[in-house]
Amino acid sequence: MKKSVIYWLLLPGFVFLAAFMIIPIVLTIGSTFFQENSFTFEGYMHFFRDPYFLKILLTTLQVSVVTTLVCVVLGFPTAYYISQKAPRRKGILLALAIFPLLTSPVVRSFSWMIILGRKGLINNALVGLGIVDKPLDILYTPAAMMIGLTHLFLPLMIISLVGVLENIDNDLLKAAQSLGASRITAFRRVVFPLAVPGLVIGAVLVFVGSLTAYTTPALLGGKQRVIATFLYQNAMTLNDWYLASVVAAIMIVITFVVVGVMNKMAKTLNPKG
Amino acid sequence: MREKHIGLGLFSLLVFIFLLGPLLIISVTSFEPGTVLKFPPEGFSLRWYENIFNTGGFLRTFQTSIIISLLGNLLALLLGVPAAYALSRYDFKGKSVLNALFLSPVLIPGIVLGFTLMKYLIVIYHLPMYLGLLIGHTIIMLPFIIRVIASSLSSFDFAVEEAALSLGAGRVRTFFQIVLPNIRSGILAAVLIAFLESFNNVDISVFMTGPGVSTLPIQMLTYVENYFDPTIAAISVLLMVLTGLLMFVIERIMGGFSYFTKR
Amino acid sequence: GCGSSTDDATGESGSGGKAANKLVISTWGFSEDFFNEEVFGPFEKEHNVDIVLEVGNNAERLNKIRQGTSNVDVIYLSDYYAQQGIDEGLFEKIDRSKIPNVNDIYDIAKAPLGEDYGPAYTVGQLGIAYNPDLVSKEVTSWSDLWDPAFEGNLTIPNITATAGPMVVDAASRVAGNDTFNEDAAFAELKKLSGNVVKFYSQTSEYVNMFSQEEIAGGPIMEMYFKDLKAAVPNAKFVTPSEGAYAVMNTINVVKGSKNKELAEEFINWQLSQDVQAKSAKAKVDSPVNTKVELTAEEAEGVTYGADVVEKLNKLDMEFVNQQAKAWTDRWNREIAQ
Amino acid sequence: MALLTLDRVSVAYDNQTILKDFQLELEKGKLLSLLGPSGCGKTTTLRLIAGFLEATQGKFMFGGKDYTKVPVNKRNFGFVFQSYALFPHLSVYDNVAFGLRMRKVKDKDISARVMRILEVVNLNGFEKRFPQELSGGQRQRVAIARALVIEPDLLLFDEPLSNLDANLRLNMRVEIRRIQQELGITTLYVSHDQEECFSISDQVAIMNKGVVEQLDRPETIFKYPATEFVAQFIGFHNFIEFAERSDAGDEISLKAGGRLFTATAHPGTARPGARKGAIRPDDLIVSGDTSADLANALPGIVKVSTYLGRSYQYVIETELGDFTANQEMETPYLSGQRVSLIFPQDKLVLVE
Amino acid sequence: MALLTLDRVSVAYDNQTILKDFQLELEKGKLLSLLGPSGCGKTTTLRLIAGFLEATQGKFMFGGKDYTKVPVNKRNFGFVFQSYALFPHLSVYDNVAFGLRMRKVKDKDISARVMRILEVVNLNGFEKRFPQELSGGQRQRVAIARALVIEPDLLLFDEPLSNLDANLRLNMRVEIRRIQQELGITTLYVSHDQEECFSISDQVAIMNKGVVEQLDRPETIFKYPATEFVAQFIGFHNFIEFAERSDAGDEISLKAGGRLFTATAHPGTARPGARKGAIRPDDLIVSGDTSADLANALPGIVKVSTYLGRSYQYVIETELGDFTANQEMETPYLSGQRVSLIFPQDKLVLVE
Ligand SMILES: Nc1ncnc2c1ncn2[C@@H]1O[C@H](COP(=O)(O)OP(=O)(O)OP(=O)(O)O)[C@@H](O)[C@H]1O
Ligand SMILES: Nc1ncnc2c1ncn2[C@@H]1O[C@H](COP(=O)(O)OP(=O)(O)OP(=O)(O)O)[C@@H](O)[C@H]1O
Ligand SMILES: [Mg+2]
Ligand SMILES: [Mg+2]
Repeated sequence: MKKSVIYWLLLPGFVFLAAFMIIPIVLTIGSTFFQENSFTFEGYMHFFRDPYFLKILLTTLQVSVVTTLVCVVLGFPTAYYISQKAPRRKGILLALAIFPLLTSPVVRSFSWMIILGRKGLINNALVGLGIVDKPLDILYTPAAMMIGLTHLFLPLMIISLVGVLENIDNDLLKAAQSLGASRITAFRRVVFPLAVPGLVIGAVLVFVGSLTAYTTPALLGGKQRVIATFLYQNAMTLNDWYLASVVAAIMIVITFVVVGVMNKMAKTLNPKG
Repeated sequence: MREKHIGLGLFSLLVFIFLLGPLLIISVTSFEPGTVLKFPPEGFSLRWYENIFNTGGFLRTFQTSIIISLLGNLLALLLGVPAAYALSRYDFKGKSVLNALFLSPVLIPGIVLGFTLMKYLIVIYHLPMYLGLLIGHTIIMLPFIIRVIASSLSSFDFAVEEAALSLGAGRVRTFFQIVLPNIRSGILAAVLIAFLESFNNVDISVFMTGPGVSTLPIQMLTYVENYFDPTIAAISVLLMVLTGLLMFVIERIMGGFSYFTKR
Repeated sequence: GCGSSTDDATGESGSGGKAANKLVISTWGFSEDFFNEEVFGPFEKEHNVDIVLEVGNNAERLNKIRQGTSNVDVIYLSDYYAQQGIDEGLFEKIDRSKIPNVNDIYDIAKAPLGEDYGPAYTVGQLGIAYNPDLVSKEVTSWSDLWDPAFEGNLTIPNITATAGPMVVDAASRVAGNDTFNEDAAFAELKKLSGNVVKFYSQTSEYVNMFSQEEIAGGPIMEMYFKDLKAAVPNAKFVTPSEGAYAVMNTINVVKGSKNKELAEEFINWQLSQDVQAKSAKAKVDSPVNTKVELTAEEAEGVTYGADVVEKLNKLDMEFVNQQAKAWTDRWNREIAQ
Repeated sequence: MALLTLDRVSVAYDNQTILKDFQLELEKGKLLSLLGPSGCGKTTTLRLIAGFLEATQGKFMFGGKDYTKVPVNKRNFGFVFQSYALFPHLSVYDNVAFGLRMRKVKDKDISARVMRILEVVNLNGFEKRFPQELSGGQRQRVAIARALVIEPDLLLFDEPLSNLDANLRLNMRVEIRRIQQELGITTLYVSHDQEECFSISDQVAIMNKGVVEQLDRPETIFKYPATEFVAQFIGFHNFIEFAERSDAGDEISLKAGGRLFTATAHPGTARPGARKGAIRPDDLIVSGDTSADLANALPGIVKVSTYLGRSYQYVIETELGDFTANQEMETPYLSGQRVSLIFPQDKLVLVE
Repeated sequence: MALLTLDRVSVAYDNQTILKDFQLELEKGKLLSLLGPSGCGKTTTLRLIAGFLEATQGKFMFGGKDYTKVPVNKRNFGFVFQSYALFPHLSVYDNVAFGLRMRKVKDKDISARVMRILEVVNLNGFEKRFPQELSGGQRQRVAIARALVIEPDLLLFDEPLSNLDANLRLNMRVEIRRIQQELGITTLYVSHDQEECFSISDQVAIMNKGVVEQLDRPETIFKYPATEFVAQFIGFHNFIEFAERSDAGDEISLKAGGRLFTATAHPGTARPGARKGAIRPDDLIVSGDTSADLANALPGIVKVSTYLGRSYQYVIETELGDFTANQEMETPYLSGQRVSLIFPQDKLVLVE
């Protein structure tokens, strides 16, 4: 196999992305460092000196991280369960898992209102059972936001994980068990590390999705602001694309850092992944 | 050993209830006869389903969405599959950089990507709107195609590929007849994720639509800015039914979801 | 037909094409059927022209005009966004002599953003809707929103929504200022924040919350009241004693339009008694044409009558636009926490 | 009482029954080999015992307890997989250490034990490699080390040495046997290599189509196969269907094609009805002496002659069919040569 | 001239050199076996020839043409993989038919040829199965059928029979040899089974650490290993370091520990400097007769005695070290018994 062939395989995709995305984005982000033709960090300093902005940034990161973790915790066992099913069942379950992606955010938020609202199913049940005497405020809190985001992104996590899990040789799990690992330990020590490549993809999708999501936090999140709110306000209402690009650049850097850290962690779990 | 699965099964059941419960509510409310979403509904009516077909925009934009998603998917496969293959099969200089590059469209906030694409593709490169929309959607599909396929290739036994080569099949042929069928599940998953990602996309489409060119999500968004009736719920239900049918067809025609089986 | 033609709509940017018999109209896309049948259709027939639609919300459509990515001739925008377009020089100056129907409309609608630019083709009002079953008090004034009766029960529009700045103005009035006082307004809003469950960005959110009784009420445009009533038959809409706010949608000709005269013709058509009456009766838009007569039943949910319309408070959109950034920032920091 | 008992166990994949009313007993500290043709169910039996498969019926007893439902990880059985099943994400060291870590052995002791066992399997210096970077044989040795290091209650081997070269195989099997005996680990061993099975086993079970055809001490099986299948399987490639049989004391007289043969009546061969004679190619003597009256002899013509390293192999055509014989000699017989086949009386056995 | 020539080829994984200045020649129609310990580079050599690996230096000539850069699929070589490498998505039939389809053979002919070859490997009735539904041995037979059916210019086998049971292995190797000779297919064969190699090869190359130590006809290697490594590898497990050597005509006189030995000077053993004697366990005679003056004899004590099926294996302690001897007998010697070890003069060879 000639080395040059490798590059020919990569070239079309590379040229396409470079021409239509990389160059435009680099130019757009690059322009945030120039105001009136001189190089400046002004746009960025403005944000990082502002404790208010930093607090929102932190809140957003928290929400994204928690959502990602929740998706891992919910998605991993489910994906594993799906991957162990006979082919036919597997297909049906995967199909069911992706249905949430097909619903409009607005109707979805309406259904969450039905479930989480003060007169919603959960509160009715809680009050009815006498567990609480006043309906809980769940809707329009950060928790609701995370529930909505989890509902939105969990399918991506599940699909990514099923993709790797179904290719893990069952004998490995058996080998681990025969060496004394309980099902859980075998899972943790063997299946989990081997699933890391899929986990990383899933986690990146969920994290980035949560970080940049606008509609779901806006609809379910009550008064809580997230960083995407600023981006949208600046871009769409205030027509300030300079600031929008600054916020975007900050978000991009954060994602790259987080993805980098995740890859690092993945490497220690599965050096051969 | 069966019993051990029960805990896992129960857990998965709860997750599925979490995922599908809201959809059930949506489905139920879509039959509401009144003009406002209600739960529980006050009766049964199909009027909002009729409304989908009577409101010209939905069918037209649905068609556009499907075409764009399919064409974009095809384009992304053409660009992405060779790249995914190269990235997972070979070690070479600059691999990690390229890996990051191909993932990057996911890492950029959608609205910024959308705006930038509009500025460059339409304003500077003077591409027709429809083409711009197609390119934009291809860009956002590419990382899904590449990453998902690459990760399923990473567990592929390449000795099998060598066996085919030694039996006289050319590289291209080997790829299509031997490698591809064995990563079907990966390809299908990739195509599915990419399709949904594109089909649901708002951020890019918002900027790449124009007079006469619009996508279903944009149309739906426009609709809910002005109406509160259960039409959107009805559309969601129809989309789910359609997906269900599609799955069923895949199941029947292509011999089932053996596509998702190991090896 | 109009709007439904996807053909050649793609290749239009930059090139003139068959501009002579095509009119591109940018609008929100609601009541598309009504517009196609009663507004666009007859106009197409009469002037032998194809109308192509671009739909979307104000911000998106204005953005595209800014970038010049679509060859729009006529654009419907709310006054807030129209003002932005004017400030950025995106619109043609109109020749009012070509739009004789402008003389038949309410004064407030004739030139809301200056003589050179388009008229408002509809004027609605922003008042308060509430659910009497949940609010013990009878609501008559903006200040009632601050009442404990609305505690944890209230929604108000987000600052970025069209009605956002109106609530800021109302707050200033509630604080007792005759002229707008920003600090007082925000101080007052901060107090209101305790009552607020949620700031809404889309009316659909309001309607959903209202129907699920997550909220008891809040400021909303009268045009949407019929939807609230459908969900909560007891719902009430009031014009606050300090005055409701005028919500105006304008219609303008986009700079560079090759069909300026046809566009003005269209604006004239949109203001005509015929169209205005039909859209009022279909409860699509509140009329501005003074010749339109409605029965009481027809007028329900429609902002109708010179007495009502002329009393509406009207914001200075140029001022609002200048302040938008600062207000948004303050709102985010002080109110929305 | 036996440590391990499989009591009329059946196993099926989908609807295909692989094991049917399978019986097996194994005593503590003993090594039993399963030997049988490809696809006969050896691996299936091992997997059943390990707990990877569930029986559709029957019972598996171990140490007096019903193990049928005991989960895999509570069985403390070591398993060496035919396909290695090494953990791809762990180094050789970590692969071997895995079982010890599960047993919460101290890091220091782990290190010592892992290094010792790696020495045993001849893999020192490979600790840091990953499975993908090893040759087939090296991988298998890691798998063996991984199972041995935990000193399990029962060791299960699925063709552990099949990818090793002859020398290593020899060393490894001696080593496995040594460890097995030293620690008294009860062991079940599957292999295709008969010599391997015979040399290290206390007992050998010959399987055919999911059934044990014969279970005995290696010497007994080797000398006195009970059935034609077993005989064929362990190298009695020559068979004669005798028409008549009459037993007289130590000697059995037999008749085929008008010729008379005698066989010694060992305890094992005294199978009443059996009239099928079997003999190994190694035990058949090919003689150039074609004179008529040799005892237990049959005239024939050399059809094929092959060099086997140590000896030559002949296929010889006779009136009773073709026979295969191996013989050590300097200058071989040539194809077409007339020879006599001699059936030593004590090497001819009767099978069912 | 040789059909296949590897001319000072080197191969490296990452930075580790596996083959260094490797030389090999193979004539048309011949079968050459590569034999060597695990990890010595046998598979690597095959992969190089198949075209899966690129040499870092050196040349590979085939049929007079430089094949170094010819792509795999243009080589028309059959390859049987150690790990089977069956196409998981194709049925047994389609797996075997694949190569024929690539050659645009007519469907009817394909069917005939596939069915014939499946019969050869004893897999009729399995056409519709998928690889996952076969046992290890069955899979390997499919792999063999798949490579054979295309009648390639060169056949490459990587331990094709290692997962088969003894009988099938025997049949298959005879079958492989038959087909190979009938079709005159030049073949390179890797196996751990020495008997297998010796029985089917025209030539055997013994490899060690990426180098061919000896390339010869099987008989020659079997009887006259050239080096200690080869001797050890092919079963000369007993070595004596002689202090003195003197050649006289047919006989070589040797001295070790004060004792005199003689060895026959076969052409192969006449290696001038060599003073290391080697003998197989099978060739050493263990005698109960401990009288002093036996020729070529050494007194010793039985340390270990193991049953091997056919024979007993003894480890015997002597003043010149431990020796291993195999002997067929009814009642074995016991541990501790005093015996004599006799080194037959014509079985003792000298190696470097
Ligand atoms: N997953 C499976 N599905 C269906 N049939 C199977 C499966 N696994 C094995 N079999 C069948 O069960 C039978 C016994 O298989 P098993 O693996 O126990 O054989 P084995 O004796 O170990 O053979 P080998 O020596 O070739 O490894 C075979 O005929 C095989 O085809
Ligand atoms: N992909 C690889 N990366 C690094 N080293 C490798 C790789 N493949 C093989 N090796 C090393 O190369 C050497 C030769 O391997 P090869 O597979 O040729 O051995 P082999 O003679 O076929 O052994 P076996 O009989 O065990 O199959 C071994 O030491 C092995 O560890
Ligand atoms: Mg097996
Ligand atoms: Mg090898």
